Amino acid sequence: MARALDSDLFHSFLKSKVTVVAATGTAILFLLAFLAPWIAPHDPFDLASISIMDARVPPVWMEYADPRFLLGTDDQGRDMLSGIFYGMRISLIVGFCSVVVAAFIGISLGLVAGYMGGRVDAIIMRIADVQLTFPAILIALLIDGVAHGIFGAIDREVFAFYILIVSLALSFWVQYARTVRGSTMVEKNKEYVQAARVIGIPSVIIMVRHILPNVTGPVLVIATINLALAIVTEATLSFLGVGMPPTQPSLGTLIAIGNDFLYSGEWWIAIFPGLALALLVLNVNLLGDWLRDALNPKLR
Amino acid sequence: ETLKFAFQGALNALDPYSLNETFTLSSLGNTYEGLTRRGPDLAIEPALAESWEIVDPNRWRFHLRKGVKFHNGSDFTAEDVAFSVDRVRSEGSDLTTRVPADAKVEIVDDYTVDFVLTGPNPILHYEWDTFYIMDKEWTTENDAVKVTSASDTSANHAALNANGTGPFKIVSHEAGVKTVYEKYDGWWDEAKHNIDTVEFTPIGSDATRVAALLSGEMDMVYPIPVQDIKRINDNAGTKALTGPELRTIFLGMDQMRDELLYSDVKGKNPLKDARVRKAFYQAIDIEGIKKKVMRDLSNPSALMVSPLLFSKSADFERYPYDPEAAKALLAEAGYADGFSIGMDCPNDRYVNDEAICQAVAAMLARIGVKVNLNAQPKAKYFAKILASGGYDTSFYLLGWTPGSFDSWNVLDNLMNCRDESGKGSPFNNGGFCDEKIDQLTDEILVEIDPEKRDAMIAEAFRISHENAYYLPLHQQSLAWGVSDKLDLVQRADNQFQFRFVTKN
Amino acid sequence: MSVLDIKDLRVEFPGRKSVFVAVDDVTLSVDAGKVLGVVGESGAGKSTVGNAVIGLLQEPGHIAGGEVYLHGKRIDQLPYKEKRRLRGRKIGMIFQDPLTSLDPLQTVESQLVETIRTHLPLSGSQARQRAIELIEAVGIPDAPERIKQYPHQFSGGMRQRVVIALALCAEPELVIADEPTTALDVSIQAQILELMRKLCRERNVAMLVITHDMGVIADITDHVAVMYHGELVEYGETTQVLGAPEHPYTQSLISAVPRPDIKVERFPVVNYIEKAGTPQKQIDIATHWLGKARDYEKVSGPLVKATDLDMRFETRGSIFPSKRKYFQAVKKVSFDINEGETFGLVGESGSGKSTIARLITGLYQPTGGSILFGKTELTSLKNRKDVLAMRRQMQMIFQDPYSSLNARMRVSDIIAEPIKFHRLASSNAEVRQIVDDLLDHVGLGAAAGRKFPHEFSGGQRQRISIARALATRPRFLICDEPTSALDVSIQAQILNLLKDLQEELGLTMLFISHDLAVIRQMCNRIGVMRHGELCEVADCDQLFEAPQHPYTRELLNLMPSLELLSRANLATA
Amino acid sequence: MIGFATRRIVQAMIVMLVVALLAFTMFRFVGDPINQMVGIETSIEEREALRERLGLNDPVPVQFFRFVTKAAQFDFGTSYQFRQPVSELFAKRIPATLELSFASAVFALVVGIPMGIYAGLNRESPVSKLFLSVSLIGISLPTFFIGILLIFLFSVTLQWLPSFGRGETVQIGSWWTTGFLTISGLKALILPSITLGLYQMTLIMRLIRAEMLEVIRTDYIKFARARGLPDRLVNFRHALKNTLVPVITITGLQLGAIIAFATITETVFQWPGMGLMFLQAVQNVDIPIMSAYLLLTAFLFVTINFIVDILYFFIDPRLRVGRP
Ligand SMILES: Nc1ncnc2c1ncn2[C@@H]1O[C@H](COP(=O)(O)OP(=O)(O)OP(=O)(O)O)[C@@H](O)[C@H]1O
Ligand SMILES: Nc1ncnc2c1ncn2[C@@H]1O[C@H](COP(=O)(O)OP(=O)(O)OP(=O)(O)O)[C@@H](O)[C@H]1O
Ligand SMILES: [Mg+2]
Ligand SMILES: [Mg+2]
Repeated sequence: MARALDSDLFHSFLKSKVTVVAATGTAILFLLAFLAPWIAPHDPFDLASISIMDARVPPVWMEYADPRFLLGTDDQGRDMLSGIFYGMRISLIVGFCSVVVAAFIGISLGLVAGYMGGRVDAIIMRIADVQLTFPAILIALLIDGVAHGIFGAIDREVFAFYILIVSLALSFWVQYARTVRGSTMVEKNKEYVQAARVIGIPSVIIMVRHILPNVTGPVLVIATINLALAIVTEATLSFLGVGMPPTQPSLGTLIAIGNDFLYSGEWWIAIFPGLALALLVLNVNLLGDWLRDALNPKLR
Repeated sequence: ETLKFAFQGALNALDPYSLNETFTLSSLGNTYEGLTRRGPDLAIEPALAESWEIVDPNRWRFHLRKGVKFHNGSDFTAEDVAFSVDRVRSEGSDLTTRVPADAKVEIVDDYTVDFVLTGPNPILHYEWDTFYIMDKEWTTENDAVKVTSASDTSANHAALNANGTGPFKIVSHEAGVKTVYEKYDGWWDEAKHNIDTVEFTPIGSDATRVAALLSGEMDMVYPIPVQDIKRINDNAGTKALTGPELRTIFLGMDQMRDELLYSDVKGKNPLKDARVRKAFYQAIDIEGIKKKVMRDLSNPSALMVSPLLFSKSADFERYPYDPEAAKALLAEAGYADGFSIGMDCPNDRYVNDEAICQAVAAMLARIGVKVNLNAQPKAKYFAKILASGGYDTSFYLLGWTPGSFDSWNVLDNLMNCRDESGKGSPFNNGGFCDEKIDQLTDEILVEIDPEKRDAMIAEAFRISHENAYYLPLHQQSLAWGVSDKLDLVQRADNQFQFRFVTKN
Repeated sequence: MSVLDIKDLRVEFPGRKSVFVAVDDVTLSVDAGKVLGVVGESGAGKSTVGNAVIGLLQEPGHIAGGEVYLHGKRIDQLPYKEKRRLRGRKIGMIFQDPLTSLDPLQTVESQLVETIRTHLPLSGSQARQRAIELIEAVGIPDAPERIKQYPHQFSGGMRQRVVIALALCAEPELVIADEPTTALDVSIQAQILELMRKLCRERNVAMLVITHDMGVIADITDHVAVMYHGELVEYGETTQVLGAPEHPYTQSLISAVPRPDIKVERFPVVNYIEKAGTPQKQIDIATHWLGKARDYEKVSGPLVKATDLDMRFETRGSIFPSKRKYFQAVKKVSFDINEGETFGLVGESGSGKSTIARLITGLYQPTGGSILFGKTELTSLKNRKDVLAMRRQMQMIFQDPYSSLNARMRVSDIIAEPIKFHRLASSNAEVRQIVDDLLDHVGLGAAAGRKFPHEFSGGQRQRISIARALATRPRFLICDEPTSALDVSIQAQILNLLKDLQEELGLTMLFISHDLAVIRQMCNRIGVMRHGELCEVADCDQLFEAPQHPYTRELLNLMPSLELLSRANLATA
Repeated sequence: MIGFATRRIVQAMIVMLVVALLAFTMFRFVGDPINQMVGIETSIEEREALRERLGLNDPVPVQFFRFVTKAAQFDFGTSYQFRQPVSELFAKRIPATLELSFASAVFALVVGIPMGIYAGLNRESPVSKLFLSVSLIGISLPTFFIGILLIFLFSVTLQWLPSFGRGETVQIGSWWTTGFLTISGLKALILPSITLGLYQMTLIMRLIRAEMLEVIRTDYIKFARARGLPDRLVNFRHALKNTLVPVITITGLQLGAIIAFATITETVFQWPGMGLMFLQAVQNVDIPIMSAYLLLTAFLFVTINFIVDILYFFIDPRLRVGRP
């Protein structure tokens, strides 16, 4: 720990004020999201606790406000503040899960492609090409459509989450695969890999034990940026109607709902979740930016 | 003058018999005309038929208007009427019910046509304002006699072009992008409008549609979200027109299956129990929905038909909103702890449809019923809950406007028994079956005395109300956004007719 | 008056915790037509001096004191614009790596022309004419044609010539060459040095040559400055400094240079370096783990016998066999290595030395020929158990100490890996004991095991590599240029260690190098390679004294003359 | 060059075939197309006849072959919604989408590249930090939200720019319509292309900055400075050009993404392009349009990638064709 505090990375971190602010911001937002069930004043997922008569109450500093609802309520009478906490939680969980799945697929395929080379590499990279022709939105729409086609009516509340994760993961893995493949091709020619081969260690172990830890730097950077991207993409998908269901709103769903109330003067329904999303994405991105520069030895 | 307007959906087919859907029929009503038409107050007026008489109970005689010319210049005659009747009843038409299948058409002379029925039918011509007459020659010449139906893989001439007798002709049409109309100078009626060109653009996004009106790019847009009405009224140069619509929004429940498709209750169907249905009814705070979701632009309804269409509406009253009573009813029925149920809901069909469903879900949650809401775009929604989808639903929200503006249509379509494939009342998705209502429906059809007829209708509605076969919610309001430059008529059937428009 | 005068130069790199003084109190001068050499260990501040003169110190480095004069005019305080005008026009700079010093996306011509036109008032065609002349002057044939090509179409040596041409194109009065030949082969190095010498003479430029190669110093410099830890420890005429070094660092540095002429038992170690590595703990091999289980089957003939080895690489793949292109890296090579001896392989870069090492270790499959290890034919081993058994008997030490250790593993894990993998120890405690012993044995101390590789210097890392190679208790050790990335002083330590180990453990070694002097010190028998072929195999002394093959003779001639050094050595030895 | 080009074309064709397989699978398995086509009343016999007529009873490989051969001739069947040949529908919509994508790509490049260069060269300057932070807005908010905010600001409040559609278009040749030639067409392009291009602009700017930071630390840049070349020459001639190589790859990929993201922008601005049609098709389960859209975007993407690879030949003499 002491060593970590004394490291160059940590000092470059402290030197960049923007990053410190971003990290603090991220930490606070993450905490708010994950502690939502304990700190949110209301439970927006508990339908029995919300009342339509509380709908569209403005934030407390405006006329006709209700002191129970600090940031007002949405069109169903859900507390905006609690909705944002819970929504952020869902957005983050979707983001995290999709990034983890994407990273897992991408890293495995990238390692194999880079290490094996030749035909295996060509096949994996062509699959990646096919994948690249389908951005996340298309994939989500297609998966949603296919799921409907195959399972008939599906239960949105249950499946939306998985559909989102699969489609986001499917559209993100290529980046990891390409990056890892590139670094693997460099690493595999390094002498430590040859040393391991001379010892007689099998390829799989070499890939996992020796190469993998040496190619994770860039992966970390992609992951932070993808986390932000996943959250925004999920928001877009909500707008298209294939995001989280309105009964379990993510930040994106909240914005998509609030969208309808932008002109009618109930701006808080869209603007507060929008601000929360922007803050979250901005902070995570700023951290990712800094990490990208800090981990790049060429820039030191 | 040029009129620019936007609607939320697209005008896909130009064949007047392809699709029985309000907007399509409304759009084509500016180009085509029927034997009758409806005025600003929906009263039936003569159109291509100058007058008609019931020669004997089974024979109706229509005297056609003389000197009417189609847009392509050919004359309108009895031949065209007979041809249109055949065509509208042919395979592929979506409007086959406009003329009873067993009715015969007899051409008396060039300008007189007789309809021979197999039994009396006092409402034969009620829907004929949207049964448009086509030109026999034009249709035959262009090889478009066959109606372009849903199963056709290519569209014929009539689906891509239009040739009617109406006040406007279509000069260009790109489905989903833009349709341009031009004034028809040879129209038989005196033009009260001052419009030369009409440009229609579909704009799917509510916000964009409203923005287009606010920024002055559009003269008229509809529908507008209820929440934006205030803004449109506050904005200089635009106003919102609202008015009662004939459509009734209601909730339906599966009362046919022995076990619900989407519920945690196994082995039995709780919705077959009238107490459960009534509990649902009383759990719904309709005033709350009216105030908060509909922003007072709705009329809570105890009936499955608009009070404007039925004289005895005032006799019916909703069961009061009473969650405690609802809980008691549930407990009585053996569901003291509630249960869960899947609910289907469209999200782009009716005014605030999804928000209503959400509100209902929250209200039912208060009496212990957990609703899993599945809100989808209308195409997917209808494909699921209607006959074509095998009535794949347990609990759903639907809206109904009787096309004939008469209660019989409601009984016939929504309240009679049906079998699994939909024979009977095809839109009775819940599939409840009450012999008494079926019997009344048959009697009402042939009853000519209005007093007796209304009494029988009231009886049928009373049975439905008492058993809570449906949970009627409200009649929604029309909401159009209109530029101050425009003077127009907002008809309760939500049809937008250019002939009522003046622009200055 | 000298061309360049440096007075009391001090360069600082402000760090996070303290200010790092890279150069302190350095005073130098260079005259026209003369060459000043700057030597010293890696990190002594040599490059920093050069960068300070031309004003290209990397941020946050800055000149913290002292003055720099060019022709008596102070230049270190000039504003940015004027300093920039000096670059190229008055001071030319040549960097170490010709492969990365040229913009890969511009033709040689355009890089030359833009530089010429920046400094000299010439028209486009005049500049082009001058560019061609310059390219001819540095000895590249077909200049008008070649100049239109891109850097990647030139060989390394030619690229370094282009770099020199670029540095000279505006006729600077001072040329700073920062390790101009380190990345090059001996033969090309000789040509480049000859070229620089000629330039100096003919154009009367002053030259500052930075290097750590004593051979280069002895070859071309008139004066030499020796730097140690940012300070100038000795400065004077080359003959005098090399012949009679005064400062102990200079003395030990010179003594560590391997001599091609006489074979010594051990290299004199640079004892001036304070942290020269803790002295090895002597262990009794007979009782120790390393010595145990060395009961390899005795072989009658040679331990390794390579016959007609062939290796070709596919350089262009195609689905049509006729369209494929191959490169023959090793052609019909045969040699034997006897148990207990050290066999050396020399030859220029790319001659196939490493390829042979990899063929023997099984990293590559040969396209032809056979390798016998004892009685086992290596090329046809299929059974995984046999393969592993072979792997255990053979280990390799790699050239680059920086990339041969996995940066993400602790040193103890790196060394333990082969032990665990081959199940050479029965318990974790035993593994730990063995690792500690090995670390002690290579002179690092058991405490080093808890650290990560980046916490070690190049020489220390090479020791870790050696410990790892020993961990399987091998019988045959392949050393592929184990010291070419290291300083002479550290090289001496490593070579000593290898010699000791061989004596103690009776290892058989294949020692690969392009440095003839090192080969001479290490090997019993030597093979000389060129273009994938083995030209000559001979006993060490015989090869140096009476080379048979013309290529061997050429190689021996190319070695920078170390006469001056030899004398010095004799003095200290 | 020719060998390289043919190899790329073969690979592109394989990619297209795989996409075609996906599109075809969707065709076959996402709901029964017959159900989408016929009404409630259609009898079982009629359905069966239609099945036979459409060839849905043939073996799957035969159907796939037919699908591919037809697709290769730009025959994607008939839209369920519009009952018109999908290819005709697309022909009308493609110009709108391509013009929008082009405009936003130009916006992204013209704004992104100079800002990226500036931020790369002046790493510590407050202006470049401002660029970086402000541009993050482009990726912090979902596209649709930005679009609606822009409409709110520029159409509703200021009434400067139109909120929907392409404005007036001019017909060029038999099927291309362009909005570039009329004032209203150009005005209509502004908001959608900013909305669509903002994300790519941010990305390109950050990419150029990162590459620039690396390139200016390379030896050849150091050597160029040591030769006394003026900064302008060093930065633009040497540094920028070397920066471009990786940037072109990503930009090429991004162009593909632009076309996909156009669906959302087109919805928000009611832009009559193929993205809008695609989304409507998704809502109406109009599978012929969906699969044609897939194939078309894949085709555009593959073409762009091919062009990018060819561009390398002109930018990088070393023919760095191996992907990173
Ligand atoms: N940019 C920098 N920041 C911090 N310290 C630096 C920087 N550049 C060089 N140094 C330090 O200054 C010292 C001198 O470096 P310099 O490059 O001059 O050594 P050198 O003698 O040229 O070594 P070599 O033979 O390895 O090239 C080294 O200890 C190095 O770590
Ligand atoms: N995997 C490979 N594919 C293609 N060519 C190769 C491969 N490995 C080596 N070569 C080529 O084979 C030749 C011999 O290489 P090798 O590494 O054995 O040379 P070397 O004598 O060790 O040189 P150096 O002193 O530079 O290490 C070189 O020209 C090299 O380019
Ligand atoms: Mg140096
Ligand atoms: Mg080698």
